Amino acid sequence: MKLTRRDLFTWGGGAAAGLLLTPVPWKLLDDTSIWTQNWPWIPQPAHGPVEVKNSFCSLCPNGCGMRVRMAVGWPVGISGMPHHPVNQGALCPLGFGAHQLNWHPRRLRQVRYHGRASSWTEALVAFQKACAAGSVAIIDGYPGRAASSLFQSFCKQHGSYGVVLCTEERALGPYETWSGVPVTTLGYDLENTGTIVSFGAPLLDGWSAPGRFTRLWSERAAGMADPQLRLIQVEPAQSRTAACAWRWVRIAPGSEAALAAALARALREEHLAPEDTPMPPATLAESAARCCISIEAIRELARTMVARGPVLAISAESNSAVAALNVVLGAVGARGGIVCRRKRAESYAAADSLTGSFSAVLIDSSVPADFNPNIDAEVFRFAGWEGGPGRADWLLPAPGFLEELTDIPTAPASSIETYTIAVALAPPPPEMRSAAQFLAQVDPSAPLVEQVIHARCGQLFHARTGRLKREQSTAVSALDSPEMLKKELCHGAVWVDDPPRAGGIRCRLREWPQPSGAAPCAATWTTAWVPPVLPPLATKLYQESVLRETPPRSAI
Amino acid sequence: MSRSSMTFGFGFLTALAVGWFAFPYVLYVQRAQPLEFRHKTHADKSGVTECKDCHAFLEDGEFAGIPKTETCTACHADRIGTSRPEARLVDSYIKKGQEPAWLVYSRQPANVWFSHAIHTRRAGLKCAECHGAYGESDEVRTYEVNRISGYSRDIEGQSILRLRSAAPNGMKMSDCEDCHRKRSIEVGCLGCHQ
Amino acid sequence: MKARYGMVIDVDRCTGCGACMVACAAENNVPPAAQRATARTGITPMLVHKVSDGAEGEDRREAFLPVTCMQCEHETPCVTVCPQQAVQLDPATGIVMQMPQRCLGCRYCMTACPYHARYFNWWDPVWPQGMEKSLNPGVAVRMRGVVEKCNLCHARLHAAQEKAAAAGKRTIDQHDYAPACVEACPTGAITFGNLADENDSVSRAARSPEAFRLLARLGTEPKIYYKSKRPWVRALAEPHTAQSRKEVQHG
Amino acid sequence: MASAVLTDRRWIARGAERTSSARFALWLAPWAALLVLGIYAAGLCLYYGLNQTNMDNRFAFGLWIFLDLSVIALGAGAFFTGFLVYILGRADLKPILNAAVVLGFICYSGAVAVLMVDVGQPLRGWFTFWHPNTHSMLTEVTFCISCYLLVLTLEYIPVLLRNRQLGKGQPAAVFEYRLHHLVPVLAGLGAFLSFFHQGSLGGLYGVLRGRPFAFREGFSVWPSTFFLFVLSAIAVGPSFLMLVTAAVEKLTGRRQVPRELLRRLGFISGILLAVYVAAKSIDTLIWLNVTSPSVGFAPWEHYAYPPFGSALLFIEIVLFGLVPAGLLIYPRTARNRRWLLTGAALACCGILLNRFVMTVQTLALPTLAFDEFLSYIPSWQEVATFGGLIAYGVIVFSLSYRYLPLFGQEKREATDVSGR
Repeated sequence: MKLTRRDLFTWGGGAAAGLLLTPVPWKLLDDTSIWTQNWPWIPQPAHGPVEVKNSFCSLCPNGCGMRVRMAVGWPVGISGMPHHPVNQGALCPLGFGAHQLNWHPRRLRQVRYHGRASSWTEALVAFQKACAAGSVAIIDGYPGRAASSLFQSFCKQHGSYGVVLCTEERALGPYETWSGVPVTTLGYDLENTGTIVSFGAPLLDGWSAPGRFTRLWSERAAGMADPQLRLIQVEPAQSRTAACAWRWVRIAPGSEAALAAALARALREEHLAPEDTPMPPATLAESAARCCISIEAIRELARTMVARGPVLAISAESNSAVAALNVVLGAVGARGGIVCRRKRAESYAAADSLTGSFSAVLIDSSVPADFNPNIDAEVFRFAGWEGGPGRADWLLPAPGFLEELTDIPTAPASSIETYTIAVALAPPPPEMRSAAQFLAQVDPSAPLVEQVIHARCGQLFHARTGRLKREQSTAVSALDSPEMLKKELCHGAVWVDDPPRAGGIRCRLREWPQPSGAAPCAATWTTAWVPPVLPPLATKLYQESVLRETPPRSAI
Repeated sequence: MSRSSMTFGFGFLTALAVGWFAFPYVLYVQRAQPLEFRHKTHADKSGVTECKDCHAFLEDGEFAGIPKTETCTACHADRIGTSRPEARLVDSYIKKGQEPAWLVYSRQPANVWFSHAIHTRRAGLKCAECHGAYGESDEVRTYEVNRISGYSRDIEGQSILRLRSAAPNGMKMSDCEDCHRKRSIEVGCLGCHQ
Repeated sequence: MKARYGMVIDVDRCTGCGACMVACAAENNVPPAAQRATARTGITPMLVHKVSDGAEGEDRREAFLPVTCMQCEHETPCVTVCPQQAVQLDPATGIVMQMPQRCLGCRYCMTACPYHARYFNWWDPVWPQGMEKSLNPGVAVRMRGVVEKCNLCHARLHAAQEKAAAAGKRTIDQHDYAPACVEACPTGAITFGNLADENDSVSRAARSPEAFRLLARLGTEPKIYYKSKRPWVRALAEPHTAQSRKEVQHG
Repeated sequence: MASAVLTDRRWIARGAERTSSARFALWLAPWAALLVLGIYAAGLCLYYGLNQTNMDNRFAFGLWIFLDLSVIALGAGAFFTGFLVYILGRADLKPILNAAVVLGFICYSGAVAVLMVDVGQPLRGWFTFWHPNTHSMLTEVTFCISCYLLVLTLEYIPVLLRNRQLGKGQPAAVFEYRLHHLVPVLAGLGAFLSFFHQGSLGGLYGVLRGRPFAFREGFSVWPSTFFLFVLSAIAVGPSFLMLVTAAVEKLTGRRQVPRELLRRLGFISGILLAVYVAAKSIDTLIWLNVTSPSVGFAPWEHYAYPPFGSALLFIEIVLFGLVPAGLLIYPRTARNRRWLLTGAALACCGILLNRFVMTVQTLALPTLAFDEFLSYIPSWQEVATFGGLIAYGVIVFSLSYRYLPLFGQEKREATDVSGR
């Protein structure tokens, strides 16, 4: 018998009917939908035990304390360290995504010479040749670390050492010029201030260690009609800080110095400032015109700011007029003003003031990516990530976030001395080397970072001052060995010096200073940010929402 | 019995045969475990009686799962006997300090959150109630994985009809639900999912 | 004993830094934006809005308003509309639970939510090579084509429950459970707690005269409260008139 | 293929005059092209995901949902005609019944196909049946539409079996005969199911308490939009049927149904439309004065954003409601074919506008005080996908018209000759 098409149809019909009574269709239905729940191309988190470790952020010189959640040996989450004396558990938005930076596509993974792939040996040879040919300059963006001291001792033989200070410290520059006290020893005694007049400083937007002022503000000022801590923001546009400030004074762009002078004059005319303080040359009318606000407004502002003391003026960038205003206000060296920390740090040469002829410039990875040395020499730049605008002949891959052991000196502009240690939590990729390790190869006699840190712990222990701050704080004198001190510091404890005495810094001004210093830059959250890239999750802030404008330096 | 109805019936039967007997073989792939581990032998030789002696909890209540090789090293620092698996264990894992890539029969997908602590300590379940008396068995079962969903066959249950026999009889969501319903325990989706 | 978890967000303390948004994304394995993603196709379970009183010039006032899932308690819009129970209101915790693995991706819940607190995965999640190591093991990654939203960091609740069980306790220690945004906020503007507990600081704050809820008149009983001393901020609770709303936009 | 086209005569019912195969193929070609494009676009959306569309988190529903709602509403002619013929015994409408069934089948199958592309995870579609949320209007929609699609298929089969080739042989005849007796039952069932999903489609929006523009009070679980959608659908269904028939007559140049039949359809449509407009106006008044203000949304709020001005409301109710109702009912205009068809067309526009407003304006309007008013333009993939649906419709209808007895008069001739 021959099969007809109709037979085929009937057979198919029977098969279809039968199939419905088997697991096939139902199991397939179920399994395909389960497949959509576990698509092989969707990454899944690793299985494994989770632990929390204390560490410190090394992405900018503020060294905020962090608690890092680790799963299967990798950082998977970051939160603030509540007991940290400076940032008090607060972090900037970037800190929370920083643990993903090490996998950023822009991560620098091998030595680059003028853009093409090279090797450490070649870089080493080139650098040694440079050392032999002449003197080298080493530029550091985070002075005071063990690594920094290694740089300095290297420079003693081979050249000169310069630092790139962060804006907060640069803003303290005039006081150093007038008093001789290095900026790295100066700090703002915010905790005891009654009124802060900020000349465009982004106090609530990533200024200094983010936690320090925001915590203070939220406890003493936020939303209060008559706050304990009065924040007066002087700014052309309504920045975040201006929006949150107790008062926002709107002035013409670039007229900060003029307003400072006007305020000083108003204070003198209203007899709110001592007679021996200098009188600015410009009349109130002139300044008022310059700032586009009325004379009455200036007088009124002067009266309000002294109404609740101590009063302190803060500028975004170095601004001699604002500094002079502080002198007039008597805020320099006074409680709640500009104070000098106990341990007097040395003063460093600013990187861009380095002169003379150099055969090579070595730039540490702590230097902001947009820094350009104004020295005509071969540039060896250490960096964790590519894409910085800064000039470089050699790009040398440095360890990334939480990948190297480093010590954390006092945060810029902090009123108290602190010291602690950040241990490496994640293994760096094999190719990575820090500047210190590189120099150790050039000059094998130099000590290692570990040894310097060990020595520093020894000194701290024998100085017997200050306390170790953890959940509860213990006096250093109560510890019984430097090793114990070191161990504590490595596990998240922070050494805190006794609070500074008032005084310690004097500024006398014969006459009102010539306007100096850069115009205040629009400093925001990324000013102190060192890497040329941002944590990928920062897209939440400027791409997936309109909360932030795209930061200029980012390369996502 | 007309011709057409015969052809129909023939098609019907073919489908049944294929669906019930051939299909499971096509659906599941068999994989071998990296090592030959005998629970019973270990229990007898080492005198271990409790599951938790080897499958321990971390202090935060997290379940540690399969012991790491250092646990084995206690006895197997050097070869015991001359069997080939023994040799493999010592040479390629213990000496190298590597972990065998065990295929976990009861591994749930990433979207499931299961706390052994809650089920054993609070609810007082015995391990065998879900995992079966595997601790007393003296052989390594072959690991079967579903080609499409990627689930271990232990999750879906050995019987394709999902008829309940002795444990392990499946660890699918419906199995969890049945048990919870029996004990009248109310948890929402995210009580067990993450 | 049943809990009703909720938040009180002090708008006066919010500086709009965005730490909560990043911390939330990191905690919940939300991927970084796809190339073509925008403010309208991104995934921000916690989203800070910039709002203003509509005035211009020096007397213009601005504030920042973090918006997340409001965990509506009554006639929860998204729960009632979901055709296949991918969303439910957990009676034990009061958390509105979204189940991406059950979700069909019909997006009906998104049209139902007046707060726009639900987000669709328009793209498959992609992390740069190797970054999957940095994913939080407590949260499953979502695939494209499903809706997600704030689950009040449910992974943290799980951890707290497991810790309690290991210690032989039946209920969790409240200190063990707080969402990532609460922990992250540098000014402590977001407080989290159990509204069912009369003496809990959050339920006390929620009863204060300065507290308000967004679109409360819709009758969905949201469990996220806001508070502010500024009347114009409290006025944001109600829908504006078209006129002032335009000002708010163009400010 | 060519040979098939050449020999397609033997598929056409005896005595039925059809254009030459070549011309027919020529007619199909562009539609086929559009269909292919549509399938390609849909493929993109399924393969790469919905990022191919211009929908976003605020515009979670877009072009597809709007047009699906419209298509399903227009397809209501199928169940309603069936209902009139078999339940209310309006035998005079019988000649157009087959056409109605095919039309309904096209609209529903097409809409369901597009919905499958619209959801993010089509493979999980069956979850709705396995874990249904009985409170959700969408569950009701899903159940009813899929069941009704089944019913339509069953109603379509006997029509198919009327074909000269498919209908050959005794078992088929028996099968067809049996089904034929089922049809009244199916019609009743269809009417029941359709009533509920047409309604729950309206319910979809009426229950959106979070969207004061759409939210409506109602009777027990059903908001007023539930009933308005049913009413508008059955009002416009016959009009659409009428338009399609007229189009076929224009294209083929031959009368398909008795003249007065169209007018009767028009009359039914007109009466229902009038009722709908009345109900809609009352509902709107209640909503504007009670429902919306009670949750803090001032009535004018909803129309403060051009192009969504109150003009839309006027157009929807008067221009696309009262006017066509008048044209369809008033004997003098109804007798004039041009006016009759204009009325039908306006009615169809009315339902399109209504579905558009419910879908798009609802989502565009701000809810929070600091929301923005948003707009959205569909991507070419969205448009093309829907173009594919239209093409699919035209193709299936053309084929059905060519090979099956769609319209009464012919059917009689054809069957007489083929000895049934």
